[in-house]
Amino acid sequence: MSAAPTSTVAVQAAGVSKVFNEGLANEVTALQDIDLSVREGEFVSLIGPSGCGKSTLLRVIADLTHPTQGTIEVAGMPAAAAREQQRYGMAFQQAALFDWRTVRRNVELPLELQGWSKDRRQARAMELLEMVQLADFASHRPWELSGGMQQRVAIARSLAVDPPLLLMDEPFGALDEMTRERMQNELLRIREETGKSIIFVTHSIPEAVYLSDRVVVMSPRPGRITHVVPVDLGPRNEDTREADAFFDAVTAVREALRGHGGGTVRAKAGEV
Amino acid sequence: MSAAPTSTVAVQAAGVSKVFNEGLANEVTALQDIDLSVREGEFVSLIGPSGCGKSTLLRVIADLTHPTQGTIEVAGMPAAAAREQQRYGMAFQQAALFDWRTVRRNVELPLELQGWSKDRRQARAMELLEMVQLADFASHRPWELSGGMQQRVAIARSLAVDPPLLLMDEPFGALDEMTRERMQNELLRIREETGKSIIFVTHSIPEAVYLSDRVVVMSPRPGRITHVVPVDLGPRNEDTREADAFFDAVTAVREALRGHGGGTVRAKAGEV
Amino acid sequence: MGGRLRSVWPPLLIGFLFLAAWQLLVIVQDLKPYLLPAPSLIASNFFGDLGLMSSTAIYTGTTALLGLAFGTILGIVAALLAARFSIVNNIVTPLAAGLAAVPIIALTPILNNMFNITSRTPRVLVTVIIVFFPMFVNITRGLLQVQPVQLELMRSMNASPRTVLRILRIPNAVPFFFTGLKVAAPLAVIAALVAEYFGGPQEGLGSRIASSAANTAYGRAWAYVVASIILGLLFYLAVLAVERWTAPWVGHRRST
Amino acid sequence: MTEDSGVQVASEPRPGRQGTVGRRFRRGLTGVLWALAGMLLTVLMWELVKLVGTIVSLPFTTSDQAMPHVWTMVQGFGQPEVRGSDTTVLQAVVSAAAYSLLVALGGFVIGVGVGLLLAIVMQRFAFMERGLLPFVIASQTVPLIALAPLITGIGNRISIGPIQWNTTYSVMFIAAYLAFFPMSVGALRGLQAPTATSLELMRSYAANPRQVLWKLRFPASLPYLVPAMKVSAAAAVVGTVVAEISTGVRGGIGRLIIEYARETTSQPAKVYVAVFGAIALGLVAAGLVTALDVYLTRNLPKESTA
Amino acid sequence: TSSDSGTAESSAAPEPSLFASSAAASAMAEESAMATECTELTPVTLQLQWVVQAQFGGYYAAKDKGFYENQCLDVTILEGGVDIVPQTVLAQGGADFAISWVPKALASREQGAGIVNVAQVFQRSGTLQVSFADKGITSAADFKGKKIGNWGFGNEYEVFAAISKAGLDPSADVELFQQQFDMQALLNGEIDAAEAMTYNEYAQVLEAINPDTGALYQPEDFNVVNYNDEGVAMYQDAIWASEERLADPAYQDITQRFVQASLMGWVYCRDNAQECADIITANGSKLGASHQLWMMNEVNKLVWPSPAGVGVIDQALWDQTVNVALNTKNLEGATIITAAPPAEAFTNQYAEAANAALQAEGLNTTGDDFAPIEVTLNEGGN
Ligand SMILES: Nc1ncnc2c1ncn2[C@@H]1O[C@H](COP(=O)(O)OP(=O)(O)OP(=O)(O)O)[C@@H](O)[C@H]1O
Ligand SMILES: Nc1ncnc2c1ncn2[C@@H]1O[C@H](COP(=O)(O)OP(=O)(O)OP(=O)(O)O)[C@@H](O)[C@H]1O
Ligand SMILES: [Mg+2]
Ligand SMILES: [Mg+2]
Repeated sequence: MSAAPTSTVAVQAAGVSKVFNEGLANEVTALQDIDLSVREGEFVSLIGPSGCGKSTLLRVIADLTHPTQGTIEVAGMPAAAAREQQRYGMAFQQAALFDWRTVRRNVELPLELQGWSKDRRQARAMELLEMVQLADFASHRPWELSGGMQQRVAIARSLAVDPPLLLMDEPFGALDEMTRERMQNELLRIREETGKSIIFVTHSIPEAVYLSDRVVVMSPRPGRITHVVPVDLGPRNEDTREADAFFDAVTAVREALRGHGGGTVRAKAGEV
Repeated sequence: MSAAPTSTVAVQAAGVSKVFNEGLANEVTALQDIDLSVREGEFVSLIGPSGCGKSTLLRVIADLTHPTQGTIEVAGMPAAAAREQQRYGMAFQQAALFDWRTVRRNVELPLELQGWSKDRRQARAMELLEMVQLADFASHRPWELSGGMQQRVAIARSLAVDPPLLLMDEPFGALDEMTRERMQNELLRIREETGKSIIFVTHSIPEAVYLSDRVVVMSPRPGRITHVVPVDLGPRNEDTREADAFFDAVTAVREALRGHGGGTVRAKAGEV
Repeated sequence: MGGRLRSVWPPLLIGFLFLAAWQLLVIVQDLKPYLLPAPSLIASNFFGDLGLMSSTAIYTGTTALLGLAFGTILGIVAALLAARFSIVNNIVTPLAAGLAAVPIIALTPILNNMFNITSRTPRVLVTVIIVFFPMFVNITRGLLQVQPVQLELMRSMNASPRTVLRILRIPNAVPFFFTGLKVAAPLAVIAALVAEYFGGPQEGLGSRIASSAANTAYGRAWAYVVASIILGLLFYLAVLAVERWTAPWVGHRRST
Repeated sequence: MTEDSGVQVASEPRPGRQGTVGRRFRRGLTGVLWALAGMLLTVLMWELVKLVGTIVSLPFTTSDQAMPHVWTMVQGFGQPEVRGSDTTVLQAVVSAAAYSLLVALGGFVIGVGVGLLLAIVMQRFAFMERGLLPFVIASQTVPLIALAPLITGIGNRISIGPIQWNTTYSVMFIAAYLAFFPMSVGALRGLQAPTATSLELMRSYAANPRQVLWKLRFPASLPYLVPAMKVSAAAAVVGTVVAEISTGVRGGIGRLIIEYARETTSQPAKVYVAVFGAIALGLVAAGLVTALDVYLTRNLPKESTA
Repeated sequence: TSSDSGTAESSAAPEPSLFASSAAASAMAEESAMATECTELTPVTLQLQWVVQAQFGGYYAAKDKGFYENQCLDVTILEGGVDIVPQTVLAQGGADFAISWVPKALASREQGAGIVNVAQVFQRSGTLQVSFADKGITSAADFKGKKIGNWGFGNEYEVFAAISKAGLDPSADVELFQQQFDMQALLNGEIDAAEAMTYNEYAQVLEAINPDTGALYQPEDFNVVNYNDEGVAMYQDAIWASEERLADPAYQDITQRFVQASLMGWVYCRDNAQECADIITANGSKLGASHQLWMMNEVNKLVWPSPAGVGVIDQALWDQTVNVALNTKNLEGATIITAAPPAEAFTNQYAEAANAALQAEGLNTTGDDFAPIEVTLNEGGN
């Protein structure tokens, strides 16, 4: 809210490691030596096998858990300060809706916390529900919705306020292809209009490529960044998904995921 | 377990409708007039927009909820009887793991209920965890796992016993592409070996096509079956995904989903 | 080690401040022992007769322990039945609520007349009744408040109600059980103690407190009260220890 | 016996959440009917035990002295309170119960408030949990006999403006003293109940502790709050009655119990009559909490509610 | 043994003639009150140790008949409860006067409660040990080997003293049990002898049905041991005032007037037992009518005769009380007090002045001609 140092780096992770259950029998190194820097306005996707630490990385950036080692800066300030100043919005892997609130009031939650007036936040929530095509279900309870519908409510909620950085953890995982494409385009539109930086976790390579300026590929145990695939497709439109550059990028990411180095760039922090 | 009437029809739904909150302001018609018959040994995928009633249909077949109208037969008997005789296994959209059990003991759960000896069920559970690549996490607690890992535990659990029918609700939704393909092949292998019938909900058209003998396309509000796309690709292998027939089927399903009739077959119960 | 130390000092500090304030109040206001005995007086009474303190506490503690054990078992059984058979739930719930509203002071005379007053039985029964309600209410809630999807899972596996109880409901009720037990354990001590006011053997804390108080020997009375507080805390700590040991998953998830 | 709260309910795991007023009323009515059925059952058991007691020897006395016949007790209701007076025992019990209920309600509200407050403080500051909880426990093991003189004694010196402390406030205070404890323990557990993800969600919003409390912890704690409130309500009733006995204040059930207990030797049934008053009081209190429960959890998915 | 029978031996005149006539008495009282020139009533509170019953008949009568008002006092009577300690309430300033048994009040005094006995209303102890006649327990010496009930709560010392005085060891020669505040344990045979007050528990026994006969128990069914006869009786109900405030002449004056009016109430109840019982009932006691009257009559027996004048302490009995309180150990080994109380613990000044004043009004304050009435108990005390 208040004056933050202007910076062209939205997120800067340096030497970040995260170990769970340290010293115990079931110790897990979720992240090891992660260096990542995301420019302002950049769209970066994280992709990698199940359990490679994508969610953990997002949570570290969001200051929801502390790294065992390394430092995180968001918008030029420590992660904690950025969280306190609401410099980001987050969509979780689980919808995490509150059962005791209607769908609309779930979307209103962050607005309520920011002290919006009742009328304004109702209007905003309805607008967002319209966007995720759930206006009809505004007064339903979360547990009356299908899995995909719940996820859309969570997306609407994460977009309710207008933070400069979005952290999204598999937000479209439970959506059908058509809805997914709609949501992707909505997301791109929002980004276009607001210049947000976005870190986006997904398992869909085409989705990562379609959305991102850069795709960060991770490998598991310990979770490390193995490749960074830059994507240069220009403004997205109907034809993007048919473009050769698109398929090339998809192939590059796929190769990277399969562990081959071909066609990918090994990134080092600071270089990118 | 006990003698069931032999039948070549694994699942038979006739005129099934399901209305939630009937008569209230928030009434939702989740299913309307569903006719579906699944042959023994057949692999049928359900695909359709979020909220079109796929999960509800599975739950009706599983006798977890009662249809408002219509009848369900599983293995030639009423759904309730089939459930009581454990003619099916189910993987839910949410992992639904028990926090108080370790990963391994979560997988053991159905075996425990069937009275397997401790040694046997441990061995079986470890075998399944091996298959879903989580043997290392056998003694972890569910909340220590990533989203995808939890889902894999749930898959392992659903495969633990060996029922003739599998009902799977977006089981691979949270998995990365590679793991997903592995799991798909495992599933096909299991089906090959055991001749199971499988009803499979997914949002991935290629996945549906790759796995299924038939793809059932649904449309929402009210949830109806709009198209049934037969898939004839022969035994699946590495090349299947590259085959023309594969792409044709994918296109057919996609078209069907977009609401165009082209290339698809409108199915009526009993005809298929 | 350091962690354990850290968990011990806050109560000690607060306790010390509290006692200091109390002592100061007594000195500054020149409060006479008939009104409020000073901590120092209580302490001298307490340590002056440690043997008697502990033997009386053991007598009452035994009553409380027996009552707690039987009351808990009864609470568990009733809750299991209530969770399984709604008719039991419908009938037992109001009865339990009604019984819980009968004060010890009214209950004990009745039980004393039914059972031989010269035995421990009526006191144990009073404790059982006091313990029963919080256990029953909490466990019942825990047994019933399960996630719908988990219930569906069990149903899909055609689990019998008994199996559902064993596999799902009971583990789900564990945190509720311990919440109930944390309430019931100190209540068991006070119930066993108060039940002694109304007659019967005179070896316990209740009898001693009553007779000391009747003679305005508040220093001595409060020394026994201290013994009863220690007893109550011991019971509570025992519950905590059992919880840590048997249900390690409870409350774990909140650590991030 | 039907087993409808076993798994069968799973068939419709979240039935009719939006109960209309009529439906809710009807459910309340069946609740009352069940309570009556339970009482009837108890009466039958009582008489059965007495009957068995005349045939075989039981480990307790079943004489009319110790266990008066139910009809003797019922007769007791109809008798005039004191010979010649025109109030019957029943009228006396009812009006005393009404009075006690009011005091208990006051104690309950205060106790629940204090219990919640303590739970909130303890949840918020870990060192407070460790620092305060032992004292919360300790407070409950101090017998009233040691406290009552203090409370009334100190109370006598209090006057806030025109309000002069009277013994009724002492009674209410004692009721609250007993009621706050189950609430604080239950609420503490409840406030710690939200899932890790919801807590992280709130954290990601940089929600302040008050917001986390109101928007998340409190609603998420309801499954624990409700049983806690039930126990607290019972404790408030007990506290009221006990405090009435302890301080001898007039008007309530506690006083009736003293009065009637004096006649136990010659009229053993009479004290039961007063005890029934306390039971009725407890039932009303429990009923009120249940109504509150139905209201508070009206929006939650439910299977069936305890 | 003086009070071992339910039907008292005397034959009191049915009409209250001894009292000059209540109207005359009040007239006189009014006169003397006029003399003190009362413009405004002084508010005074009295703390009882239990709820309203005939045990406190004199105070209620004084209030009801206007004796307090005539003394320019507006008395509020505070009832007690199980955990109300009247002398403590008094010492804390919660009441202006309190009724309490002497040994308990002395214990409180030793713990710092500044209180003074200003009128010893009950001249003798009302405590009995009741047993079925067939047990043959007629004196404390017969307790040997028996199950002896006592109430605890500091009410057990007379029992212990009697046992010791009879040469028995309380911890070895008898089996002691705390009994409940009803007599069920006795009637059920769980204990052999139960502690009872003449005016209450003993009556309860006589109001109960004997299952063998189907009629009420009769006095001859029981033996009673009277602790007055055992020589271990301790003074019971007395009026206590605040020691500190007695330094203040105004409070002295109030005390004088209060004691005088209270004692006048007791004189009234002596002569008008039935009316006093009715006054008690009218003040909210729920005891049955026959029980109430029985209690009034028995309490009168404890007050009257008062050879030295009503409310005046007999040094010998005081010393006996102190002696028992000082030397009798309960099971725990505790005594009621650890040192003899100073002489200031009681004063006869107020009682004696009151006696003089009342005698001047023509009242008999010694009750030398007191004769109890005959009360027939009904089932359940009704
Ligand atoms: N609270 C925890 N306690 C212990 N281990 C944990 C915890 N949270 C995560 N882990 C471990 O950290 C690793 C990374 O988990 P994370 O959730 O970041 O994976 P992910 O990349 O998001 O996977 P997915 O795609 O399946 O969601 C996993 O091995 C997981 O078991
Ligand atoms: N318990 C319920 N109460 C009320 N409505 C419900 C309930 N369960 C499902 N519905 C409604 O039924 C419709 C179908 O839901 P269902 O879960 O079957 O969808 P789905 O096809 O599985 O969607 P998704 O792909 O998002 O999981 C939805 O509109 C949903 O809101
Ligand atoms: Mg993840
Ligand atoms: Mg679904």
